[in-house]
Amino acid sequence: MSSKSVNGTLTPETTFNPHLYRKDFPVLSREVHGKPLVYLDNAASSQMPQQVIDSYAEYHGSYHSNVHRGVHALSQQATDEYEGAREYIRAYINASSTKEVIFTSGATDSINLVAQSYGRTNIKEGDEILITNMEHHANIVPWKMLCEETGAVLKVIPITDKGELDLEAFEELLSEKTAILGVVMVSNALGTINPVKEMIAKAHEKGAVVVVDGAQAMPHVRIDVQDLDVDFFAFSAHKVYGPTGCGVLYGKKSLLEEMPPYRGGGDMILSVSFDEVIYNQLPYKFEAGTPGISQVIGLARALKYVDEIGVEKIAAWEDELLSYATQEIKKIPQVKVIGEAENKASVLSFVIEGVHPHDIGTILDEDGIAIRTGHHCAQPVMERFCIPATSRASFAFYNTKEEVDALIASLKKVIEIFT
Amino acid sequence: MSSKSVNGTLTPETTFNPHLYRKDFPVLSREVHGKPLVYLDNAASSQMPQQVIDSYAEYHGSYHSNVHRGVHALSQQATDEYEGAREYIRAYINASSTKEVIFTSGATDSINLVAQSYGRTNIKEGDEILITNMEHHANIVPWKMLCEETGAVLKVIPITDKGELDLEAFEELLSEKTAILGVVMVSNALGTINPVKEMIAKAHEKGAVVVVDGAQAMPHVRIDVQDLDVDFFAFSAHKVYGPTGCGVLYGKKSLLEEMPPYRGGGDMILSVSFDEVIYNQLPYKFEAGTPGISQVIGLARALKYVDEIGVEKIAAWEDELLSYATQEIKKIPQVKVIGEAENKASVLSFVIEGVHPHDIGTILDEDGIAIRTGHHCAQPVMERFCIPATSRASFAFYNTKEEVDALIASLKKVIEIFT
Amino acid sequence: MNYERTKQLYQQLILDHNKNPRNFRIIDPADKEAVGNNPLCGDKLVVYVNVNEDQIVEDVSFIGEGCAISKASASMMTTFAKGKHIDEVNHIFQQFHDLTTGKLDPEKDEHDLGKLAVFAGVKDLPARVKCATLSWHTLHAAVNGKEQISTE
Amino acid sequence: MNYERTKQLYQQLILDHNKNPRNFRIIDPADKEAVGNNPLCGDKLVVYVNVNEDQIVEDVSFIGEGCAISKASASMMTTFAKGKHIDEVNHIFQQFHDLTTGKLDPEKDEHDLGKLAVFAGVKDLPARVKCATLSWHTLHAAVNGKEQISTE
Ligand SMILES: Cc1ncc(COP(=O)(O)O)c(C=O)c1O
Ligand SMILES: Cc1ncc(COP(=O)(O)O)c(C=O)c1O
Repeated sequence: MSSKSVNGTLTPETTFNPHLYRKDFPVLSREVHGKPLVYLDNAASSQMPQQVIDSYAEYHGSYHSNVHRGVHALSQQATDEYEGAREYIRAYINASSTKEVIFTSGATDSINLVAQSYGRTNIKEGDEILITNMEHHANIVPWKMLCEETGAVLKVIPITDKGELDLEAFEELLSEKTAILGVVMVSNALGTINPVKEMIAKAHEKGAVVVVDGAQAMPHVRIDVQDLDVDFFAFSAHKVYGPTGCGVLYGKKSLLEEMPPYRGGGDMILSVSFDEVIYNQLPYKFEAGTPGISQVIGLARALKYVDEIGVEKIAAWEDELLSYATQEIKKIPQVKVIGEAENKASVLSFVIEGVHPHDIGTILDEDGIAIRTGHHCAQPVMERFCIPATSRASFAFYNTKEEVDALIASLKKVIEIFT
Repeated sequence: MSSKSVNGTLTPETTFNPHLYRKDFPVLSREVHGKPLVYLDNAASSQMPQQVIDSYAEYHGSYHSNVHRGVHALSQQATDEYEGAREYIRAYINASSTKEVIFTSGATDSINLVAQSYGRTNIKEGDEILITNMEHHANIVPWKMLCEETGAVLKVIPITDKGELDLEAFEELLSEKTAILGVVMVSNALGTINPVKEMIAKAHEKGAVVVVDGAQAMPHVRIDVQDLDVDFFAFSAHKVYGPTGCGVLYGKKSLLEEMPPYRGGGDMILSVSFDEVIYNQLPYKFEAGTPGISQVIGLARALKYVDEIGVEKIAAWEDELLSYATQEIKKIPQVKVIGEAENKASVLSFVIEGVHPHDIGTILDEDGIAIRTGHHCAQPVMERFCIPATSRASFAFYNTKEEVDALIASLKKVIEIFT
Repeated sequence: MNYERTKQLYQQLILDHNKNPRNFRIIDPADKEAVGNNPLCGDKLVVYVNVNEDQIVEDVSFIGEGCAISKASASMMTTFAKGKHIDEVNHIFQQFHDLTTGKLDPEKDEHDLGKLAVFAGVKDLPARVKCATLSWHTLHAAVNGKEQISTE
Repeated sequence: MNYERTKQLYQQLILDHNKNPRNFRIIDPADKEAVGNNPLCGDKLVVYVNVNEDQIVEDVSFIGEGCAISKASASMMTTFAKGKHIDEVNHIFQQFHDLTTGKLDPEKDEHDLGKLAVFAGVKDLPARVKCATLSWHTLHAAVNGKEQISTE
């Protein structure tokens, strides 16, 4: 159970009022099968506040234009907002320069960029790529593909029965051969918050470059890439109240500068002739073609929304919801919680003896409760716990204790049907 | 001048009324520097009708959720709409199966997918990649990168003084060595409509695979990928009244099936263990991670908007605007039109003796007129015509003859200032 | 769709086939086998089948992990298919498919589904149609010599 | 911003430097040279510079293609820099930068820009600031031993 908040301090008795914010999210007032929607699938994708929805209408309704190459007023305004969003995001994650903030189509794209551009240039046969047993497929498959291409070897840090990384095994696996360490900051399948700062320091001692998958961390933890001293940090907008199809790769300038481009096209070049292509500076070298202008502006707006509430307050409330839900679900004897790390964020994975998660999902949906069931794109976690799938409730700051109660009540119905 | 419409028939005297549609585009009623906006930068990015803007608000306001993996109602609805959009787009371009419709982040991404996945597997030293002198950087740089990696040779089809492809040279350059032909359907710098259907047939005779860059063609030409018999066809949503950060790659199933994945991650796999990754079927094999759900839905909505007007009517009106603008601009002796192909679509590129396009753009902007100036990401075209840049007015169906008049009047002011 | 209907659907299936699936075993060696994947829920099942010269399904079985709907469906599929001619199996597969996607109404339309008609309720659970049809698709693949199928 | 202001800005510059750019030539060999790119408009210019032991710019010139603003700015930059100490050039570069980005108001703030103050109007044309400063950035790069710069 989560005794510590995601920011490491004890959870205070909070006076956070989610109803203050629920009204910003139009979808939260809808009904499903005649019942009020209880949206507990935030780890898959969070909902969007009206403020972000409006930023889209405003962009397309008043100043949409292609960026970077126009002298006219609309293009200038779109460019200013797009680059302004980059600066906002830079400050939000405390990158030292906007050159280090690259826009991608999502966390998956960000990690692939590193695997393709950094990986294919720097990794050679016999090198080791160290990841963990709790990675999302987005932080497994690109490395598997790279290993197949280069002859590098994939090594995996095991997880304990509680769902924490086995840090002793990590230290044993880490060696001078480790070229890349890939680690998820917050596990989407287990909720575990990994001690990435310490792991980065240890990896750096051995000369490894560290890629942190921050997709689940962004909505819960205040990220400071310089404090973490992380080399690459990836996240998606749609998991932090922003749009789909948009993500960020933070990378250290010194690394990015040496890397070849990822995709070729407009905007990523200084000049093109059939004999010679001169690539553009950072961050444009990695942003070929017309970027996701409205998405980037929407992401900055979403982060501003989060920042106005305060990510620490958000995390504290999510912790309180998680503690409460964990306590209540454990009262149901047939339920087994999967992932009981000391340090955990807003994800409650569980199985019910004799009932397949898919059936749980269907029956809960009849009550308007949206949870995710399946392998959560983390099959190795499922294998580790010898289960085909779990049911997962994941909380956002707009969730309430009443919604937790609805979840528990509906789970009791499931058990009633199945016994 | 354009004597034929883009669909090959003579331009009829049309009764098309752009004002019927202007009201759908909120941005068109804004002012710039106190003057009504005259938006003639449609080839860079088109504007978005309220219907598409609304589809975004509706999606995020009532059924946003991650797709494909959820059993709950929202996820099901989002999946249905997302896959419904794929089916809409399949029918729109007449692909034979939805397996052939892959969503990307834009035309640039689509072409890079082909270069990376098809190219790196099939192209070897000594193979030739044939492109044209009027390609956009998006259809040059990925091939340059591929040539550098594989030792293949880039060959270039020259263009005539009128701005048409030199088709005799094309036939001479085409040979059994030609592995890939990359050709733009409508040139963004010159407006030229290339005879891609005939070129595809000739290329196929030699066993080459053909990649058509359809970014500029989509808003003007009804695409039938089966009739064209094209192997790969790429386009962007934002050039056809849809959202930024979204594009399509059409590919023949037989080719796509043999190709390795492009990016690794969730959704593009059937199963993942650390020993083995089994990739998913088409089209998912090429769609790693959470896709641009709202963007794809928006693209389908935009195409529906176009289809409701009728792309043939749109093309006819744009032709009429282009003819009128061409006729009027030629009355200004200092102006030289760049690109005078017989078959041309809605792009008017020009230079004014002694005046740099950049200065023209600034002075026009003072009058609220948005045109693009520069190399239009087609530097080889500029080199071919020995100019550093052009000014480009590009028309959409919502433009009017009065707007053409405003353009002409403002150009006269430019000349007044500079002489 | 309502809670009572879901409850009913589940109870009818569960009382029997989910808890005690029929033909839940490996045939070794089998003439044909195929693996069916449902990436949506991470389910996987293997269908084994022996078909004789007269195109009659002599034996059929399955193993694997699955939700109640897919397990009950696989179980009922095996009891149905055993002893039938391949053509008849294909015919029923088509009807079953129409049933679960709402194209066939067992109350109104003629059909030969017998007990399989209990799966009619699945049509109101669009996310679960694939669970109900996975075993049938896999059987079909096995008989036609394919080794892997996926419902996505 | 209004048409009259743009017209004025253009006329003042064009009447002189755009049509008859000063020091529009190659210095061969030059102590230092650098290429400046403005990918926005596809412009490119080369700045050549000879600096003597006392850090005085002995000669400076440019060639290339550019819009009226960048050409006039480059021309005036060369006439200004010639004969000046590097420190002074850097000092004026800073002031010029502030002027074009609106941080320095030539009517109110103290400055040493002389005729260069005509570029104040550029601050209302944000897309053109890079045109006005390209030659200065390129000179700065040349003096500091860089070979390529880009304003984007
Ligand atoms: C002909 C052509 N091809 C490709 C592209 C690239 O499209 P995008 O920037 O949307 O990837 C463009 C647009 O800039 C274009 O005009
Ligand atoms: C931990 C983690 N990493 C990576 C991803 C991939 O993000 P996306 O699908 O937005 O690319 C996800 C989300 O599915 C995730 O939870």
